[in-house]
Amino acid sequence: MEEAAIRTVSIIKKMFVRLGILPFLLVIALVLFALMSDNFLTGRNLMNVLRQSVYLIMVSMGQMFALLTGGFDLSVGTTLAVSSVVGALAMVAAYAAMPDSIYLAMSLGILAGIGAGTLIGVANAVGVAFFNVSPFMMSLGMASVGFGIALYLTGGVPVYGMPVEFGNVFGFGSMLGIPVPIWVVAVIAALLAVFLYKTPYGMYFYAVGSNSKAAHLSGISVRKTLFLTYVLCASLAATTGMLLTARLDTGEANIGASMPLESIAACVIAGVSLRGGIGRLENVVLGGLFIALVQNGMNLARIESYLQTVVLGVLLILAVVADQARLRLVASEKD
Amino acid sequence: MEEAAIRTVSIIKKMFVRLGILPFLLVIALVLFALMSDNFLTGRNLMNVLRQSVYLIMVSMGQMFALLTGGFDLSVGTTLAVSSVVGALAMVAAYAAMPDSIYLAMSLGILAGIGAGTLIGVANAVGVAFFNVSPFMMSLGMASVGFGIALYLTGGVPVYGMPVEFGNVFGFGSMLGIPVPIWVVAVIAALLAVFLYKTPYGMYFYAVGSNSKAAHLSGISVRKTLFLTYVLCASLAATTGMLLTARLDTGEANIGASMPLESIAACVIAGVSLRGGIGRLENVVLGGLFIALVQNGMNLARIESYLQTVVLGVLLILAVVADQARLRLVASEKD
Amino acid sequence: NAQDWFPYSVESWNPPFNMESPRKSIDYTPLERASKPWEICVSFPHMKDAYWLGVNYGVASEAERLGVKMQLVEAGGYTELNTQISQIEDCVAAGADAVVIGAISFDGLNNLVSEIRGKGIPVIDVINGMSSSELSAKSLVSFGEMGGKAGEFLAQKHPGGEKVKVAWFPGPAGAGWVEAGNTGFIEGVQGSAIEVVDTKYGDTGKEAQSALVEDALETYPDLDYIAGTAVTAEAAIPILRSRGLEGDVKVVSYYFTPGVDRGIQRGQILAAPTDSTVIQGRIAIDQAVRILENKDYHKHVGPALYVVTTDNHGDFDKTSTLAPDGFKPVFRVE
Amino acid sequence: MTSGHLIASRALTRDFPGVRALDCVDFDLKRGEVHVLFGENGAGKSTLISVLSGAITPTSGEILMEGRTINPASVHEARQYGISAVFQEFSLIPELTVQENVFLGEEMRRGMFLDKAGMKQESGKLLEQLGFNLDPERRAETLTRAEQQMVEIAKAFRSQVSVLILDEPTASLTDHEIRQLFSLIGTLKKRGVGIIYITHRMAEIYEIGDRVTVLRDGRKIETMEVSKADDETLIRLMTGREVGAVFPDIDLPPPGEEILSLDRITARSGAISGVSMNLKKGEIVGLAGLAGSGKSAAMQAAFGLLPVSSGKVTLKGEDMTGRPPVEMIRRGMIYLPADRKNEGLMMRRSAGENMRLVSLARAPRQNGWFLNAKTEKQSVAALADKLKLSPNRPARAVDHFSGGNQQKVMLARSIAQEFDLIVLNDPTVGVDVGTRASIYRFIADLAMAGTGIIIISSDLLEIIHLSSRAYVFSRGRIRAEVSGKELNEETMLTCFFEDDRECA
Ligand SMILES: Nc1ncnc2c1ncn2[C@@H]1O[C@H](COP(=O)(O)OP(=O)(O)OP(=O)(O)O)[C@@H](O)[C@H]1O
Ligand SMILES: Nc1ncnc2c1ncn2[C@@H]1O[C@H](COP(=O)(O)OP(=O)(O)OP(=O)(O)O)[C@@H](O)[C@H]1O
Ligand SMILES: [Mg+2]
Ligand SMILES: [Mg+2]
Repeated sequence: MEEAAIRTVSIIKKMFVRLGILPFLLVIALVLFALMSDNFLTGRNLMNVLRQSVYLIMVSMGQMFALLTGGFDLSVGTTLAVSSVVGALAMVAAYAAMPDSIYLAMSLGILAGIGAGTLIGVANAVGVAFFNVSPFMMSLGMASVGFGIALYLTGGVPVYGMPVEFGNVFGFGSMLGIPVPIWVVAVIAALLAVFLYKTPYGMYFYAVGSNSKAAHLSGISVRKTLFLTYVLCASLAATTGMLLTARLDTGEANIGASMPLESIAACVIAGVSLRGGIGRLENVVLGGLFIALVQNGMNLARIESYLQTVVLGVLLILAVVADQARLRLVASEKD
Repeated sequence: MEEAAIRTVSIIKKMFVRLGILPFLLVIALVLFALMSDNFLTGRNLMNVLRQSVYLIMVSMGQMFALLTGGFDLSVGTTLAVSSVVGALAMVAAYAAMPDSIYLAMSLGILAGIGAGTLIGVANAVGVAFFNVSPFMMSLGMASVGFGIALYLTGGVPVYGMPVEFGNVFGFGSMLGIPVPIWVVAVIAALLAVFLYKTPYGMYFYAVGSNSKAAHLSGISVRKTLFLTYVLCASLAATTGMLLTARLDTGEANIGASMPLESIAACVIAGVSLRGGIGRLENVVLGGLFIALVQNGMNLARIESYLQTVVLGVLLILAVVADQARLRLVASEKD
Repeated sequence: NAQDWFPYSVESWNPPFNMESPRKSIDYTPLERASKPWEICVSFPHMKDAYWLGVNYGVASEAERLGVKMQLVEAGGYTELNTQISQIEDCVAAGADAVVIGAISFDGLNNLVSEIRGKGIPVIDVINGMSSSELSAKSLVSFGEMGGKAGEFLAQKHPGGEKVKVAWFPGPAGAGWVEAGNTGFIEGVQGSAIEVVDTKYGDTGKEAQSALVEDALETYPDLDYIAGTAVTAEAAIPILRSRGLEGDVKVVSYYFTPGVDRGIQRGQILAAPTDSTVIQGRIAIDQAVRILENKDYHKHVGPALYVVTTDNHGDFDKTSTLAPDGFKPVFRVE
Repeated sequence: MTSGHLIASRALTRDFPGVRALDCVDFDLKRGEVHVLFGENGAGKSTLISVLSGAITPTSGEILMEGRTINPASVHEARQYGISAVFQEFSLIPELTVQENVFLGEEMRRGMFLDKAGMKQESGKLLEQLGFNLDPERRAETLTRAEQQMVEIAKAFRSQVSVLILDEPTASLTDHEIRQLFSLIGTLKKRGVGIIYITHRMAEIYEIGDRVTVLRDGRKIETMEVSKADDETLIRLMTGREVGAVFPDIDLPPPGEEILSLDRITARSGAISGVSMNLKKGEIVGLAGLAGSGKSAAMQAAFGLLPVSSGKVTLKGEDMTGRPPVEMIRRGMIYLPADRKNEGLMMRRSAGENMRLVSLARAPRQNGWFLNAKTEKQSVAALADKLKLSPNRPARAVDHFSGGNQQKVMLARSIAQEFDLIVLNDPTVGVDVGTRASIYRFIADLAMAGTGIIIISSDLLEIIHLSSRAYVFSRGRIRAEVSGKELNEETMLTCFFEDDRECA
């Protein structure tokens, strides 16, 4: 009996070391919220959580690249807004011009939106890679610029008039019983994982973030890597913008304001280092999921709003404290 | 003639190298706005700008310490709000209890406010210095916790009922023709400058931020230094919170939301490195002043709100680009 | 007594959901009591100012009076549309029988509304307005009319003659209610002596509005009016006092909060229209219960707007608009 | 004329802001030769090879490869020409494993994807060939300086090269690893590879060099056949003056009372176990051993840097087990780490600030509170003079000094204030002969004045010549204590290896 217990503890410890704190936190959260609310642990609600988390997960994956290279992208929120506004405007215009070719209009709109959002990334990339501007400042500046543009384009009024099919497919559609946004994030996450872990380029992000001089001396183009980083991050945010637009059925300049900090938080509790060079994609996905799950669970458990703010803050801190403990364990395991 | 021109250029270049980009930007901004608005370059308005900039400058000085040690404080905004709310509540209570001793009630309120704000700093400090939590996460978490508390205390309703003397003295009062808030920031800045440059402890912040291992090996207590950093930063933000409360005449939970990013921006355009170890107090003061000046100037020049957002973003980026150029010059001058 | 707030004089639009429709005044009388403790979910953009605290007071006390359960969620700000949607989804998942929404976006929640309606759950639009045609009922007045009322108030004071300069502070750029208020205000002052010399958007944090007001005073030394959000009006008071401009520059708000109330009482603020926030909240809950119980209900009602000024302040019943002093937010009514 | 040369530079010039690091240098390398670059710290050696290997671009001048002008714009491009370099400044990514680091920037692929299995196999083979005992799966951040050096070397050997550049590859290696490296260099030579080799250890020049080029102040002074060179000539060419013997005569008075003793110290990490040793006033004690043998760990444990699981540390009669560095420093012990970049220096701050770092808290104050700017400046200037900092500009960021001068800046810490016990971990890594002589002189003076000194070194000669007593470490234990006549290379080397052979 006792031996079995010891073995279990040691297995748990090993899993803790290998998988990180997040799977445990997720399980704890699941159990707790299931106890607190009958409606939490239903298939419907779990699907609901998954779908809600898609947007944060997408943006966080992009943010992870910025963090890996030792930077930040504070403009992800604006990128979301710009792509939403531009995408919607373009789609509305295309749809009006050719009301019959709905799918063409949709494709044009999506392209325009993702393109516009990605342009912000290109601006960031140029600033960071070529003018050596600190990513913090560059992306903060671009966030301001982009927001101004989005407001200017719309006058603050939501853009409506997109074909309903857009919302029906990308916002509310589902395939094999699983909502389309989840498919999208799953496919993108898989592609990114292959890119990051199975091709040589993936390692370059780690190398640049960890020691850019060394990366340079090892024959890696630091500039190209940084450039790619910010373009990639923005294009992910822009794609999220379009998914969100489909969900909202309108182009909105006022979305995404909390994304920069929330996506960084999702990365950090997933163990991504703000000093660059450390972080794993699968953990970031779990990080985004965790934040969404906790928010959903607290709503279902009817925890009052002010308290939710406090609880979320405390949880973020505790997650990091626990991860510190894990790192110490990791160190002791290795020796 | 030509020689004089060359000499002027060389003097300007020297000043650029020594003083940084900010004085030049300030002068350019002054000239531009003076051309764009008749009301800008009046003594009254300049005093106005100076007074408006006090709050950002105070917070930025604290933020600088966090950045110097290689950290962040994202909770400065919340600290402002908490100190404002708690300070106002305490002052109102004290005033109601003893309507005759106005100054005692004021002092109690101020102490309570600064104390409450500083407590957030203590929490940050414990997390960062003792539990090794990344400052980003720690202060982001505390920002959420503190905001929840401030809202809980007030329900978002401003706290009314402080003695008018409080506003009259600390919000609108002046001494020798100079507003009290300016005096306060001047005295605090002077004290901080002495602390940072004239005592051995100042160097500790730079050392911890530059290379904490080296600092540790050199007999500097990294923990103590980090602890002091976050407490100092929060107490400055809390003091700002009380000054602002005096100015607004009410305790508000909804102030300071833009402070974290704005204060970091003020530091970064002042040349403070986000990697720690580099930055000068006097430049940070100018950085805060510059941001306030630009905002004021654009308002007076009647630049449209949307455009202001864009201009501010572009300016921040340009300031950093220009500073990069300066750094290159600095290197050549020093060698 | 707040318990018997009714009958209350409101306007009703018919056909509903169109602000252009002809409206008629009616006396609104709510149900005595609900037949069973329905679970009603209420979603707000945020719960961080006194305006929404008033609505909160309305929905909470009406839920209590009717004997239904209420769950309140708030998204944390006008930039959090996505959060609001998630919260409402969560609310429905948690078993709400009806949903009352103070919307962040005019159009952005339409999909959600039809999804919820598809499940047979009634959706009531409160305060802010949504464009969905599938709403069950609306309890609101348009913010455009609020801005309009404020504008008309000024226009009436200065119908002609020498130009009167007004600096206008509608609130944060891009928010739906701000843009609506802006449009209404501009229309309201049309054709009068009022000249809107500047429109300055800005966050409704008091420090942000303070700086905007100060800069406006520097830009326009001969300013006559400051008009804008309640926060602007509150922020302007100490500034004007310190500059000795009290009375020279007058202040008008385009909605009502406790601070505005104090200001009007003390003569520091000239006027503000009230939309009877508390009543809007109460009616929304009553509408929800009526729909759930298959009783007759008015599809589209809103309290009549009127302007509270220093002159009529004495007659003004605060309980229709403001939460009582010391009221703490109520997120749950059992 | 150039056709006989593998790679050559013509009038190569490189300016750094305010410094001309290379001044019209003509240099050439033949096939199958080892060409040694020799010169003082800051002479421009690293700059020359950085330009040749594409890490930086020259201000003017050209680079020829087999007579053809090439101007590599990046390390990547240079590698296309078969030029590969081990830089003085390590270029390892701490978060990546040894094997990933070895192939970084030149990964093996299968189609679009990484060939992880292939790389694992190759890196294992490569390390074995080089005789480096390293686990390819270890993360680079856990490596000691010496181990990092090994990975760097492995990196340079990973692909077929025609020009191999080694910038002080042996600076922290011990004899054992150096032998392996040299035999590998021999093999490459036979294959016709040209090798540029930078070192400050003169013995190595004669051992593997064919020709030697001496640089001074960015200018080429002379290129000569190694067979015609000797210490005296080389040093004269290098410094432009006569320098006496490198190692000073040390005549220490009999040791005084005990300053430090370790009693059966075992580190929690297991890096050392049961280490007992001591040091008396006015003694110089050497710690020798292979890389990873625990010689550094012992002193780190004593200084409070490594958690100790058992044993006792006594400093000047006081039990100081597990006390943090702050307290050790306050009681008169200072430890100067080997890894100056990661553990020693604030790279972006000025040299002056770095020199004064340890003594800040004890600096003379005005009114008991404030630093005295004037005396601070004077003492920094005095330190810079004493250590012959070059260029003598203490306000310059440490980053911008050459490696040897950075080392001096760190050394300055130990004399910025009086200490009873100074522990120096590889104090002359990358320091030129002239400076080394002055550092040794300076250590000797300190010891004669009664300071206790412990030198941890990978350079056995250093230990033999300076110390009066030495401990030899092996696998985390003290294998021998040697003094007097036994203090010679032969005896000590036998103790380096863990086998049952008899050892002192
Ligand atoms: N990045 C840099 N910025 C400014 N100056 C530099 C830089 N790198 C090198 N220098 C200067 O160039 C000169 C030559 O330096 P280099 O590193 O080539 O010397 P070195 O011969 O390799 O010395 P060492 O033996 O100490 O390694 C020195 O004066 C140094 O200060
Ligand atoms: N930070 C660390 N993490 C993990 N292992 C370490 C660390 N530092 C040292 N070690 C290991 O501890 C053992 C002793 O290291 P130590 O630094 O004392 O060796 P050393 O003899 O000084 O070697 P070197 O000459 O390489 O510095 C080695 O096996 C080394 O790999
Ligand atoms: Mg060198
Ligand atoms: Mg060592």
